[in-house]
Amino acid sequence: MRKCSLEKLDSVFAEIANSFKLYLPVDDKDGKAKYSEWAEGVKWSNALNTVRSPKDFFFPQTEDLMGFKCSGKNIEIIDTRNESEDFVVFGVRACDVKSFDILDRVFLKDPVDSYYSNRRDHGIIISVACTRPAETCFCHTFGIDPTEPAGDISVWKTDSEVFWQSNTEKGAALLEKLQALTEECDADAVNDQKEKVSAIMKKLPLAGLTADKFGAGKTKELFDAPEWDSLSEACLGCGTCTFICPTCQCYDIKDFNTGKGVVRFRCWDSCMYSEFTKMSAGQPRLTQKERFRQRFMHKLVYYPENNDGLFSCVGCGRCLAKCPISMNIVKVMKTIGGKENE
Amino acid sequence: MQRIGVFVCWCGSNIAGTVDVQAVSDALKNEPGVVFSTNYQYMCSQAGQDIIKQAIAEHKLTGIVVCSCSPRMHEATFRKTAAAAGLNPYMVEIANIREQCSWVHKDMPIGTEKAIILGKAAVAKVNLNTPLTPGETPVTKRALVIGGGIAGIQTALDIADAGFPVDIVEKKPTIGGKMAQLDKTFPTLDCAACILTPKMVDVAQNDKIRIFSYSEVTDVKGFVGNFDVTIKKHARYVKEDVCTGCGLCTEKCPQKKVPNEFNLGMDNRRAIYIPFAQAVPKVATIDPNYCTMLKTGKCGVCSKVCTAGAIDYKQKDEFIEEKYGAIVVATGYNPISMDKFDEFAYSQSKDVITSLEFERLTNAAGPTAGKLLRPSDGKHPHTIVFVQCVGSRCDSCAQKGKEYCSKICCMYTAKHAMLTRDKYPDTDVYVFYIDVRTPGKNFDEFYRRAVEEYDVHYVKGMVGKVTPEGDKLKVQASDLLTNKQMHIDADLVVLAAAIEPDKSARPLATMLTASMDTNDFFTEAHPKLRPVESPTAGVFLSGTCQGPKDIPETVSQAGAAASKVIGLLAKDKLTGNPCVAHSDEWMCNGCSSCERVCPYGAITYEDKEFRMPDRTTAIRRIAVVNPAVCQGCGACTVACPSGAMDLRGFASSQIMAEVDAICK
Amino acid sequence: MQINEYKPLIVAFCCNWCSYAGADLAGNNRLNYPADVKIIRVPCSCRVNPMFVLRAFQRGADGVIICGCHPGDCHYTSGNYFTRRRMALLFSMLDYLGIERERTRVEWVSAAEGAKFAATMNDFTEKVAALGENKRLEDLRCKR
Amino acid sequence: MQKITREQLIDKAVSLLSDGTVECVLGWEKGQFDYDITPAVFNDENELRENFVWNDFCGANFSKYLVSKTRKCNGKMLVFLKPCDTYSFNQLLTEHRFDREKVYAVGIPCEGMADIDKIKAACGDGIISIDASGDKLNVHTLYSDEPISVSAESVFAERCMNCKSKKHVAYDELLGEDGDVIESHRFDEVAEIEAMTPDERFAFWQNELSRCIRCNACRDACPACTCEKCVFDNPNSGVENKAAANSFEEKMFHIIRAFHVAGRCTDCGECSRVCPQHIPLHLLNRKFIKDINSFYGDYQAGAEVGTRAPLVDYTTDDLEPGEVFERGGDNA
Repeated sequence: MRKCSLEKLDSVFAEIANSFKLYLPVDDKDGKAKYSEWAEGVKWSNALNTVRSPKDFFFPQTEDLMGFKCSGKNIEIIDTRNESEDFVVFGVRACDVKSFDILDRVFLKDPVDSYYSNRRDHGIIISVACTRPAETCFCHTFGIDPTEPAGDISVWKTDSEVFWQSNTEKGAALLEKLQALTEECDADAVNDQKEKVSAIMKKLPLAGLTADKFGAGKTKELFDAPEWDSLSEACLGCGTCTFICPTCQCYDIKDFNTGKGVVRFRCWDSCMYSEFTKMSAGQPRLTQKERFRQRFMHKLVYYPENNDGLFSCVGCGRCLAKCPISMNIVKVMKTIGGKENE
Repeated sequence: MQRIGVFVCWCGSNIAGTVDVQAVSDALKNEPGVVFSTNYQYMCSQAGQDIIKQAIAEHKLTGIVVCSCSPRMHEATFRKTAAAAGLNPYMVEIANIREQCSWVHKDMPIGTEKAIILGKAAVAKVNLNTPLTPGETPVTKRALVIGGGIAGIQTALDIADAGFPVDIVEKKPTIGGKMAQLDKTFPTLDCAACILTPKMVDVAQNDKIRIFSYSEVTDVKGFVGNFDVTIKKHARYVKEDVCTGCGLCTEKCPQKKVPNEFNLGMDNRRAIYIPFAQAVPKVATIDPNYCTMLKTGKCGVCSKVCTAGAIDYKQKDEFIEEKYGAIVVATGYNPISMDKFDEFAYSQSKDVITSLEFERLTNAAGPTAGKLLRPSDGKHPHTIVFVQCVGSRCDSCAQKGKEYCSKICCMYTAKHAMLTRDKYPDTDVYVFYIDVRTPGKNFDEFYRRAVEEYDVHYVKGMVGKVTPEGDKLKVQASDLLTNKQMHIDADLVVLAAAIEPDKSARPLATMLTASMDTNDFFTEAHPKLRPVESPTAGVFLSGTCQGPKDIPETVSQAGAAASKVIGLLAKDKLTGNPCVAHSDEWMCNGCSSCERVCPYGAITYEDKEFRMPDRTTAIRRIAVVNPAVCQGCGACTVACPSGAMDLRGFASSQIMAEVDAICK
Repeated sequence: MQINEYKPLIVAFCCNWCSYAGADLAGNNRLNYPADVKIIRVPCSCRVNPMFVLRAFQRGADGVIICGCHPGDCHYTSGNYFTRRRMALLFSMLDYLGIERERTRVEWVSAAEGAKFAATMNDFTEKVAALGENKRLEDLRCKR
Repeated sequence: MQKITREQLIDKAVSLLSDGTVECVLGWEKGQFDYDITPAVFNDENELRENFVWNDFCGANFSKYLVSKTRKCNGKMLVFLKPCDTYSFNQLLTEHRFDREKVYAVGIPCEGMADIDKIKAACGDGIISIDASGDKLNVHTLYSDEPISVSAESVFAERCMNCKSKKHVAYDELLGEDGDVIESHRFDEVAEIEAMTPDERFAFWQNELSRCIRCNACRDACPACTCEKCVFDNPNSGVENKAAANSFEEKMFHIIRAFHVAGRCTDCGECSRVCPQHIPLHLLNRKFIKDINSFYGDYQAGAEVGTRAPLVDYTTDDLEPGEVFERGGDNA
């Protein structure tokens, strides 16, 4: 483990930015954190987390897949792919780091999504341990420890110092570059903070939330649960939850006719939308209840079924804060999962 | 995917002179959907149309783009061509590469480039065209003629002659209009009453014709073949079917001081009156503004003297609703007000009169029994000055008068001058003119007789000022040919006032949704090829409501309008315009936005049961367009928030495809 | 591309009854106006959906002009009155978003005003050309 | 703090349920915390007593739910309407979007609703509970031993800071006292933007709209957006898209959406409330409202049922599109 003083952090950023594009959470004019590129004078946000998740770095909201150039009646296919540049994402919380594992299992599984893997290969994740979890946090439900974030490099920030721990070769190589600005230290230095935060975690309102009732093999049991009706009753069918979610990975592929050719692009899609997975025979899920159920069954049952029991929720709490009608996965888990979850 | 044929017209050198037609047809060959592309000298010619027909058959074309003149010119032609070859006529689109390209761009490469783009837009549109079939509606076999002047009379007689019932609505108590007020008619000098009144009698006696006199149209709904018209019959306080027209009441009525509008206020009539001896219907009318009985409840003389018992002081306005298949507008004209022409002293001297007043002065049935006497003192005038173009051909900047030529003034002034000289050879007659316009059969000969045989002094120039002085009118004028100022002491000055459409025309146009020009003359569907039809289907134009005309022109136009009406009424069914709005019931919210912008009331709502996407059943309010009423403006398509409303022939997708093609 | 070679792309929506006929009259009278103007015929100016205006800008138009009958002379009685309100509000909104005012216009051109049509197009094209390319409402995918 | 109490509302609902006036109740359901309140349909007294809630976080406008919910309900549905909600209610009735006969509307006074994000900004994360007393909110958090007290007004939602009316324009029954239409300063912000240069305006909106993630929350929460099929979901509309590919599409979505509700928007503020990206969407709608007021005379959508919206109306002497700039300010 290495450390540097908090004052030196900007110099570290500058050093990283010398070799890579560096992104980190920055407050906008309304005080909301979002990932922005670092430049001289840009300040790292104090917010617990960004409004949007960092999944954009690897799985952007829209991305061109290929192009077709039309002249007369001839069509020429254009490969629009470029090799990504190396980049560093700093300040990723433990929950969001975990979300990359979940996305990887979808996009890196055969057949590999070359667009995603290209970015993933070139991205270096520097995570940051949480110090002040919010009431909406429930990462522990999915076995995530916010004091031990994964990533290529893990960072702990105290009032005066910043501690750096590399977890991967990529991380080690980057940390190597920061030799001059950091000094070696004992890994125990952050234990105090870890203990403190662990204690807070136990006091969180959602501390007792478990996913025990969910997971692989629960489809039959949960699919026809009567509670889906009332849970989905007020759902507006907007895509807020899916678009701010770090693990939602559904997309649609569409063609855009530019007049001179066609751009084939993909964009995020939301299972909450009425047009989601619409086929020539129509939509498979006709009601908002079915669409609503799909989202939570996917996160809590179908995904684990296909991925060794891993849930595709990381408990970041974004949907708890942002749903226009305050319906969210926690309410679903508590309602479907029974009273003992409260 | 369509199989589109592109046909580029040279229009002789009109297009080919500035557009490389070969390059255009070559370029469009590569557009999506195009399977055939060619060019030819005159696409609209029989040979050109044959090329199209042949290509349709040979290449199994499903759509056609003709790059030619404006669709306003030949769209109908090419649609017929397509139909003749078995293609739906609405699969034809025109790229206007003449008016909008070759005629306005002089540079060949630029013109060619633009022509290709316009062609691409048309191809893009045709790709989205769908065959359209016009709907059919029945025709009510009855016509309405609004206005009972010579135009209306002639139209009504001709329609009735073909066997169709006709109603005439006339706002005055009698039909006859302006012509009934005239003395003689140019250039033959036969008496207006002698030729008009027999026609009026014919109207009265024709059992196919009903006359609603003293009436006006207050509401028009519906559409061609199916108009619903409300006619307001003003209370005349005389039972029309009882009055014998004996005229006793009009002699006994104690209220004698009512200005007689028939004589333009130059004498008086009674409060109960028959406008003139040959009035049709010959029925008395009580003027409620002057009748003592109606105003105070005391009098009742007319009722006492009427042996037929026709007087009914309690009569109310009556509203009649009738269905018509066609409507003819024959609302006529009026001389303009002389208020803005004070330089001629019209308001200051009784001896400055308008030409129509002059007609009454010389008319045997007029206020002076046909003797030409000055209105001020009843003396015979010895020097008469006629001023032409008063209010006609005015500079638009002058803010008074009309820009147009009133057309009839030159001839009637010549007539007045000639008749005056003929009857009273001792009078000096001067005519001041800007130009003398005499295009018409025997017109110029007539004018020359006035000058040559009757020694009328024609002076090219305008009268600057008329000043009443003693019993003379000092006329100050300039003679442009000699470039001299003239001063004439006149006894009478006659102003050839410009004519303008009747004031009732504008509100009527709104009711009929018929368009008007800025002078309030009704617009014809085509200035040359459809001069008696209004752009609004089923509405026809007769007489001076469409523009200044003399009597023979009016009568011929009246006949033409009648023949158009007969052509319409002879049909049992009408095929409509298929380019109408339609609403997708699945997308419709039933919000009423479309209904609120529809000028034709074509949209109604119904509640319909739907099997909703979420498997529930719901009753939803949805808009329904009546395709026979819809005229296809498209206002509703934009008002509709959900995009449920679209317009056939001009669908949103088609217009956007054109935009895309133009911008690519 | 040199600046003096810059040719704006103008989309003109013309109502069938007045303005399209006005454009025809301009043609009949051989009144020149820039070839940059491309006309789309609509039955009435009230057929023009604000969406079409945005679409034109998206696809690369530098200016959009809507021509209709003079208020009061609409072939369909009232269509252009609705156009007038819709476009007044739309243009005001585009202005509010910082889009140049000169890129949009509504002009009433009667069937008799061929000269006005040509003059309007000359003037509009000139004003749009002075602004240069439409950058603020462009869709880069559709760039020429 | 709200003047009317949760218990009063529950009692009213229970009495209307028990006398058969209504079949069900559209109300607010409590969540995990004090602020995450969900609209819900309550069918009996037990559900109401257990889960119904009424506090400073009951912002959701129920009017829109009536379109879909009344289709499913056979009898009458009780709906609680705050003053601003009643305008949406009327506007939907004007557009025939639900059957008035199927609704029993109870007007309830509103003292203004709190914006949880403002509270979080003031008090920090880790909010465990919030209780109201008088015009204060006491916020208990994980990270401070003492509750933090903030004035309710300081954390009002934007629309409540600029509340336009405390008067109910529609109801079958009113609980508590009715208020008045308020002279608000809601157009001040619009005027500020109008006063910017075009470059500044462009930059302002570019920055705001670039944050849009096209979650459609603004549309889906909007009581004026009740189309059976939204043009943005309709592949045949020509503007359908699921995500903005570039700044044009970001703008297009918001321009068209604002235009579609122009003259129909009651300025209820739901769009801005629900935007996860804090885009001040109300400033687009208010621009149209401000323009309509100044061009065509004051018009408040939803003030009455059956009025003609300004965009489906006209006068022969309306101002010309070219004249809007002469009126709107001098920043060319």
